[in-house]
Amino acid sequence: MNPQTLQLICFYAFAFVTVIAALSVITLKNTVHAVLALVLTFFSSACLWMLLEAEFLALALIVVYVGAVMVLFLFVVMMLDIDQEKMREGFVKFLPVGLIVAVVMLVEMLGLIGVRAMHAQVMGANPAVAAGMSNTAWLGQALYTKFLLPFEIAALILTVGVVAAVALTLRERRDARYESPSQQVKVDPRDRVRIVKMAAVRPPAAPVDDNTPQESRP
Amino acid sequence: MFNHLLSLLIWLPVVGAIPVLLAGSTRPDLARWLSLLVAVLTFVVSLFLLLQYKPDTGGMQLTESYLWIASWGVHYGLAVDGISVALILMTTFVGILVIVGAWQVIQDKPHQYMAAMLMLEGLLIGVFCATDALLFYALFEAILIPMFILIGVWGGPRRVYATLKFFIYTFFGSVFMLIALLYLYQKAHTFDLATLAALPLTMKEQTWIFFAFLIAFAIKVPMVPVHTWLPDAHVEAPTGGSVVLAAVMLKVGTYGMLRFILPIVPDAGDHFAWIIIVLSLIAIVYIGYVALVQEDMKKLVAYSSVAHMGFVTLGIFIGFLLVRESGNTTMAMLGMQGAMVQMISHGFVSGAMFTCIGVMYDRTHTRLIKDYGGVINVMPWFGFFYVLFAMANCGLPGTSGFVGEFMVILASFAANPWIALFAAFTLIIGAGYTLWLVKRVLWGEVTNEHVAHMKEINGRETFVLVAFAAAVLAIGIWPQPLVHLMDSSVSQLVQQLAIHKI
Amino acid sequence: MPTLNDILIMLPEFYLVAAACLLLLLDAFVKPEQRPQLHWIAIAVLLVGIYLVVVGQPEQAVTAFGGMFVRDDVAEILKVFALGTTAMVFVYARPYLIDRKLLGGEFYTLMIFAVIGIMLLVSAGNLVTVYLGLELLSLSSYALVAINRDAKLPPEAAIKYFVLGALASGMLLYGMSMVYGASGMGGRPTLDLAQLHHVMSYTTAPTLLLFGLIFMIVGIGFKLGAAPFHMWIPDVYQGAPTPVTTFIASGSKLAAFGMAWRLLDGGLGDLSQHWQLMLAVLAVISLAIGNLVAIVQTNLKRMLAYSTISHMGYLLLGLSAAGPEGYAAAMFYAICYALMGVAAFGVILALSRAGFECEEIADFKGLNQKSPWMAFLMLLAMFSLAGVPPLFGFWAKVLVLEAAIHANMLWLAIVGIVFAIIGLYYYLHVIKVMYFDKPVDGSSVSLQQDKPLRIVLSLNALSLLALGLYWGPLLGWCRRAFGL
Amino acid sequence: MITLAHYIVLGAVLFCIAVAGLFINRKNVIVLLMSIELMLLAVNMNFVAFSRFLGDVSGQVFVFFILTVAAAEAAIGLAILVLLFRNRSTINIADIDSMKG
Amino acid sequence: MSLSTSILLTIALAPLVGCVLAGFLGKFLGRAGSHSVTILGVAISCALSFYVLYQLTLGGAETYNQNIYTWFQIGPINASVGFLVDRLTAMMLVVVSFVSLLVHVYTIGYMADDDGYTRFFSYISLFTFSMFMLVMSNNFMQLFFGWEAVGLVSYLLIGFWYKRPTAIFANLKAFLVNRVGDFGFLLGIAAVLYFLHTLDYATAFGTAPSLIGKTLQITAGTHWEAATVICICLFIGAMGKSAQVPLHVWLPDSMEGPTPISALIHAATMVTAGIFMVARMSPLFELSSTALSFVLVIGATTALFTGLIGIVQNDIKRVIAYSTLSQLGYMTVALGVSMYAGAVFHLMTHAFFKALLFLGAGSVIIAMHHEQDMRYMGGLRKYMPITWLTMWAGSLALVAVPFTSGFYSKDAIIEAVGESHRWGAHYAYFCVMAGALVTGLYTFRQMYLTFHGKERFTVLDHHGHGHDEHDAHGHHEPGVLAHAPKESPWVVTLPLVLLAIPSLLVGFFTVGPVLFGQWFGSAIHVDEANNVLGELGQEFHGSLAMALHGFTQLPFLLVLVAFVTTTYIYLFNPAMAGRIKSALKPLWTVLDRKYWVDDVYFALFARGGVRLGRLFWKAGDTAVIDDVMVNGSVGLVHRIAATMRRLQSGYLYHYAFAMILGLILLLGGYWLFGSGPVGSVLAGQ
Repeated sequence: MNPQTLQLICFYAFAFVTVIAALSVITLKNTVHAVLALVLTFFSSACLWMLLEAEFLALALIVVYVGAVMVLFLFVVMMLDIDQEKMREGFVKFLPVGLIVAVVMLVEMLGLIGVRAMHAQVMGANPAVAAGMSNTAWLGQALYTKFLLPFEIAALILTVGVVAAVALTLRERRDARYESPSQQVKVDPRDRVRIVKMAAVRPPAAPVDDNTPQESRP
Repeated sequence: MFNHLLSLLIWLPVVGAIPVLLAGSTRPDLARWLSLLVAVLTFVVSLFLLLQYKPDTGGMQLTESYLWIASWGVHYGLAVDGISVALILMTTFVGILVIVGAWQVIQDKPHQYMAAMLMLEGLLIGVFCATDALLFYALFEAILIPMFILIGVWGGPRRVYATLKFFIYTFFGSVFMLIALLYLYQKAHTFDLATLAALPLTMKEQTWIFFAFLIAFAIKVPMVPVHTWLPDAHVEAPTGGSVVLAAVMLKVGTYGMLRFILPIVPDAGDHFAWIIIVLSLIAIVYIGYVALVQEDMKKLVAYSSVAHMGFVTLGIFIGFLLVRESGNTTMAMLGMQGAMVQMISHGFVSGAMFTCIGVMYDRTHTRLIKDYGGVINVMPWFGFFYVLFAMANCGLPGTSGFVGEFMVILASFAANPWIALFAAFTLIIGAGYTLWLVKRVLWGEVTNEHVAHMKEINGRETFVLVAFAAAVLAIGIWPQPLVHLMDSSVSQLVQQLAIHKI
Repeated sequence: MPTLNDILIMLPEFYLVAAACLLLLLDAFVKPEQRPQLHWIAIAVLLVGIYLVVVGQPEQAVTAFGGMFVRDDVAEILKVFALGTTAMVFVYARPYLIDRKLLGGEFYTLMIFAVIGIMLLVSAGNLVTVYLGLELLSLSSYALVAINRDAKLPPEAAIKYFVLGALASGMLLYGMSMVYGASGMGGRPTLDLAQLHHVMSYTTAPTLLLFGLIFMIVGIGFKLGAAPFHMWIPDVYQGAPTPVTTFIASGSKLAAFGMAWRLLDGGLGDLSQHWQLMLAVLAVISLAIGNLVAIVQTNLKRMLAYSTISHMGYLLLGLSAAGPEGYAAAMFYAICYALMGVAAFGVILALSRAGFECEEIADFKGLNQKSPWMAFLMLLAMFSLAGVPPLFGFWAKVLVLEAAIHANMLWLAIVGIVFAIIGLYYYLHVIKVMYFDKPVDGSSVSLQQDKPLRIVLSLNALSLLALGLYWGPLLGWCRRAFGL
Repeated sequence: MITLAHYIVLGAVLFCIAVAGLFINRKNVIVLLMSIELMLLAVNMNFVAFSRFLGDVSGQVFVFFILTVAAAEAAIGLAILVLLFRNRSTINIADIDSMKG
Repeated sequence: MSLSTSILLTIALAPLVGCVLAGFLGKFLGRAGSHSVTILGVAISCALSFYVLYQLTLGGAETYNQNIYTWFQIGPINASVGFLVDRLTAMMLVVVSFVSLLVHVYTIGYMADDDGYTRFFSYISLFTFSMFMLVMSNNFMQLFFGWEAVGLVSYLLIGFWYKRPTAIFANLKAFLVNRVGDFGFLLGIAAVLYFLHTLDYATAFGTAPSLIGKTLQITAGTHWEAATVICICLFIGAMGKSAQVPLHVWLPDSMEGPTPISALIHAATMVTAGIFMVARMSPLFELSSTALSFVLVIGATTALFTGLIGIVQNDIKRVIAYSTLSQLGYMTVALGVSMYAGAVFHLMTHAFFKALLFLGAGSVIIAMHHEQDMRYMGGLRKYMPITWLTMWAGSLALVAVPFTSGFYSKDAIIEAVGESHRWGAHYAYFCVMAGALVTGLYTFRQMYLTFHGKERFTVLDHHGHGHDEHDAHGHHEPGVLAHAPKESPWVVTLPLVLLAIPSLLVGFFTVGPVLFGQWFGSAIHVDEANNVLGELGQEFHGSLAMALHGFTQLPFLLVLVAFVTTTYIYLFNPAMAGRIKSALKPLWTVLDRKYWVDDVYFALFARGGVRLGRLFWKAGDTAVIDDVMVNGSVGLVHRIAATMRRLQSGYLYHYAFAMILGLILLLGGYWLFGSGPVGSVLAGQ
């Protein structure tokens, strides 16, 4: 068999799996199953990238996405006790709308992308090989030279991710009591006693523990 | 000092408002005296302006021009001609009177009131001497802010509706003018009015720009059918607000017509002059009838203001008919001059009328005509002034109200007898609504407990009314000084009418 | 390879990164009592940042890291104002944060990270840098919105912001991939904005390019908050803690303008005739939705959110003029809006206290009786937002309108001005409430006695008046940045 | 023979599936997030394909960054989600409408 | 020699000074001070007026025509305040100042108990000043000034008793009806300025012949002679001021004012301003026979038909008021036949005898404690002989019994109308002739009802009932008096006597020169073709002969008929009046309702105006402009906004949809219009 034909068959096979898996992601009832379908999508996509000789990214996709992100997803899904049935209300009702929108988009996109011109674009020689190195080295070289700055920024973004995730989810123990002399000194009688005339349109008061000065954040 | 006389005039009240504002919250009397001082000083400076201005020379004088925004070529350009001088004098004069008039009447936050008045005064003076279109526009819009506050804070029960209507209505009109100005800027790369006046424009352009300008100024004047903000604003405004609104602010609209429509789009102005003439005549007749049936005194006077401003617009625009169709420059000048005198006169007369109504309102807290009757029994001196101003309002010779209307009617006959016929109808309907008001308010037996307890005007009120009366009579008996002051400027305007730009 | 020069060019950014990390460390190690001092340090950090930006500014535009980073006058101006408004946000936020026990390192660090994102975004010379700068800003913002964890609204606002933001980035990236692909058809594929500028001239796949452009416009529109990509704005403005809202309304908008300009003019300038009209359409929709829906709002923050949408419409008016005049006007507008937004939210911050957000319009009833000065500052902000002369906002509007007329889009200018009239109504409503209404008895509008807040806020609001009276230099600066 | 069109069309299809996912999954935030991940996959597909077919490394580098950022993004997104769940005891979008109008 | 400016200024300003002093300082001056100062002012004017008249008639002074100051000057158009004093003016000055002086004096008695005493003096002095400005004017502007100023004072004086609803109704009516006239007048002035390019009399009259051939296109295709337009417009002004049909309705109502001003303003002077004005404008009127015919017909109608109403009136002042209307009609008729001198002559004689009648009536009213209804009078002759006698003198002059002043002026008019060939002269001749009969009827009826016959009042002479309460109110029972009527004090009777003399005699001495002797000289211009007076003059052989001739003429016979009829009815057979009334019920109703003119006007203009105003206000301003346009668009915006806010549903997926829809629309839109014509237009390319 012509290796090109084999490639094509492989492409179609993986593409089929990818699309089916992607469709499953959005249609499966159970969120856990949907996450697993997404994992499948990523796997088959990684295979498609292999076909393109983008080995590093294919692996990274599996390692980073499947290994880290999807696990995180699964973790969250399982941690949060979600009522699956309620989540799917209106699914059938909105299926036609979703289909129509998706089809319209697809038609518009395909109409504008200019598929014909791309058919002419066949795969040339592997540029990494042409440069005399592996795909990973090829990528790495670009990453540490030309894309050094973005690389550093990416690091910064990861830092932000960490800081943000910590800031948002780290819970101090509410049941522990601390005393803060500075807070006690700063007590304003107006904070303690507030004469409130209940007007009809007052906004709901914020949670009480926000205002009590005895408690303090560590 | 004389090099920056105009700047001084503008900034003195505006900056003077700051100490008033600072003085006031705890020492209201200090605020009052300070604001009076500022107002009087401004008036004195405006008298210097009168001395400095040379009416025989004509043209724009006392020019100040500084590059304001270099990258846009916007100038801080000020200059005055006779018309501006007259309007500025009127503004500063009325400025004193509203401050005196509000002395005891405004008890709630008087410092803010006085400061707003002074700001308003300064901005109005600025409008009357700006020679840069963008500066004019900015000031033209900025006067809305203090007025908005004045009506909204110290106004009557429906003040919110009235002041929002006033603000949005007038703002609505002026934005189109802004578009037109920006368009002109594209062509001329400057906002200098003199340059814009010399800018050649096609008829199509002129038409669009004309209507943009017209909407802006017609709302400000106000002309029928965009006048309905005025009665509401007047009814709800505090007395001082009404006085300034009627006396000075409305003039901004007609002044704008002189400075923008006539020089910049003369051909469109000529072509569409009939629209304005017809609207002016509708203002005179239709509004006269509407005024007749008003139940609220202020509303009545407000409507009569609309009718009287109709004479101003009429006087200006018959000029086109006269100059371009019959070449009758003399009559055009008469009409234009009449419009100018009417502007000044209406300032005093309507200001005085509103003051009178304010005097009554302060005593009884009602403005409904039916709540009055026989006021003259308890307030004879007040009655004297009221009748005097009423007579001026219906254009009795010897009062200022007559002069402008007389000139405009005479001139409009030359344009077309029918115009004169409808314009002269004001003699009847104007007298009708004014004197019917007088009849129901002043004359008759005292039938109302409130009226019976009304006290005669005090010294402060007398001062204000005497000042107004002096102005009204002075112009009525001897208008020539005023006419002379504006003469060369008017003839220049009339010459501009004849210029074809296409 | 990067040289010292590259680092010097990026000195302000590097400095800020270092400072942010330092703050993070300090936060972890200082005693709780000393935490409030971080506030002043953070402000000092930003002010030094401004100093570095201005001082190191080269005469000509320079690039660093192989074109990844551009340091030109546009970036300088945007950075100065982004840093400046953020510093103002810090000043205004202090009492608010203290009242709600949010004063801590996370807030400042995340804010500074967001500012770094802004700085990278407005200096980006490459699609990758654009994307990463954007994400740095966005991710920090998502976290900041949710930072008041225990309140009811912030998590909701954050999730909405996050999902929509992620969607928008997805679309932006999709567009970028198309543009990248198009640049490779008929030439060497590139992500560099300067090279992309001329792609139109040689690409064999122009429709692909345009296709990418449309997706990128969605991303830009989202960041600006232009309708119909505006839906996050009201909810986020309302739900986020007010200091964060203030930041989103000020610095973030400057960044959005910078990004739009970098991508549209820098990257796809040759396509201007195509995106011009799209932006105009977005502008019209934004003006309509922003101004109309703002009228019926009762929550001031939400009202200001819709007002933002409309202001972005005006900004797009300038951008869609697609010329240096228009860009200068749009940047002027962005700066103006940032200052106005900071002032307006600053007043809300000045009036809010523990347990009282002071964000309902009704909370401002009779403010003139209680605090005339605050009412006056708010009045300046409102009139400026409404575009009433002689305040700053008016001139900004004039400039964008002029730009639209200059670009032969008179109709757009007329639409803009018509909606300005409608918009007037809700700003006046706020003034009406403050000045004309009687205060509600017992309502807890009481002033923050925080001196720095009062001083800076006063200067901020008065600057709207001062700049309204003399805006020439600022305009000149903006115009010079675009080579005028 | 595989052409660029294959990959780009696949990308477009994935993108549209993502969009459809947004439309039909109106309740579950997690599925929405996954739809967005699909969208990013479509983008990545495009970049990788362009990079390979046009012989340029930067596309693949971009994908690398997208993957990195997506990880950080997922972390923050899920953190917010957890926060929301703690706050409201639900992640049903239909229940999250305190702010509207 | 010429007249001195300072004298003329003094004439004009002396009353003004009096007015200001009495008006503003009345409190300090007190009553005596106020009336002294005003009387002094008018007396000075009066004396100087006589001096001026003397100078112009016998002293050989030339016509004075000078501007005092420039009122305004715009290009070549000049409006000045200035004086033109010729014999016409001088005569008016004398009449005005003389009557005014007497009225001032009379007022001391008449208003003795009124609260507004000083105010009243201030007003009448102001009136005198205004009237002087009117008659001395040398240009149209100032004429109009005086014209309106007298209207103002008339307004103030009719409403002098401002508590009376009828008074304040009447003054408003008077002012408005006058304004209708002024409306025309102002248009006339505008036309003068338009055609003659000046407001100055001398220049205008000098260039008046240039009007010939000029036309004005009123509507497409209709061209009006310029002179006709000018003159009719001006005459409309005269119709208002001189109360000609159909603008006569205000004059009877003006009797609500105090009687002295009825005498001064609404009989002797102000109402004759219209006549004076037309006489002054004779050079213009002579150019248009159309206009003169118009004048003639209007005047004749007024003369007859208003007189008829007088017959059925019961109010003593109203009878005289209708008589005034009728006499004004006579004057207008005279104008209509180009007999300006005759009109002015009648104006003068009428001023004397009508003032006399009014003042006499006032005297009666004082005596009757402000009862004005003649049905409650009768037999007053014996209580107030001076009043009775002088009233008879006035009445004889009114009905034009030969040798009285009224005879000379009126008879000449009747004759002249007979001679005239102007279109409408026949009708006018009939009217003035019938008018003579009518005059007799109402005059004698009035005299008999008032002074003769049975006393129809009752005197309640109980003490302790203050006199004051009856003053100026008339609230008491009709015909019931607190005290018996008695003759008025000397300040009242003296003016009566002083007026009776000229009423009887002045005609005899002046008819020759004034009517036939070209006494007015250039002040009045009559075209040769129209000169009826010249034709009459040829038959004039002195006053004596004219009077003797008069006894044989039809007018006198008609007066006799009237005398006999009324004498019979009112002295010998009082019941007959009632019988005649019921016999002629329809006619009586017509007259009693004054031809329904008032009712029609009220319904049409007053109520109609208010209705129209309300319609405009409610339908136009409120409904269409405010509700639909202004608030409607605001409401629309609100509704749209309220609808649009629902798009912001709060649901995340809707937000996402919006973004995707936006994307789809941009894609689709680009696909459809991207580079098509729509796009390029919008993008300004």
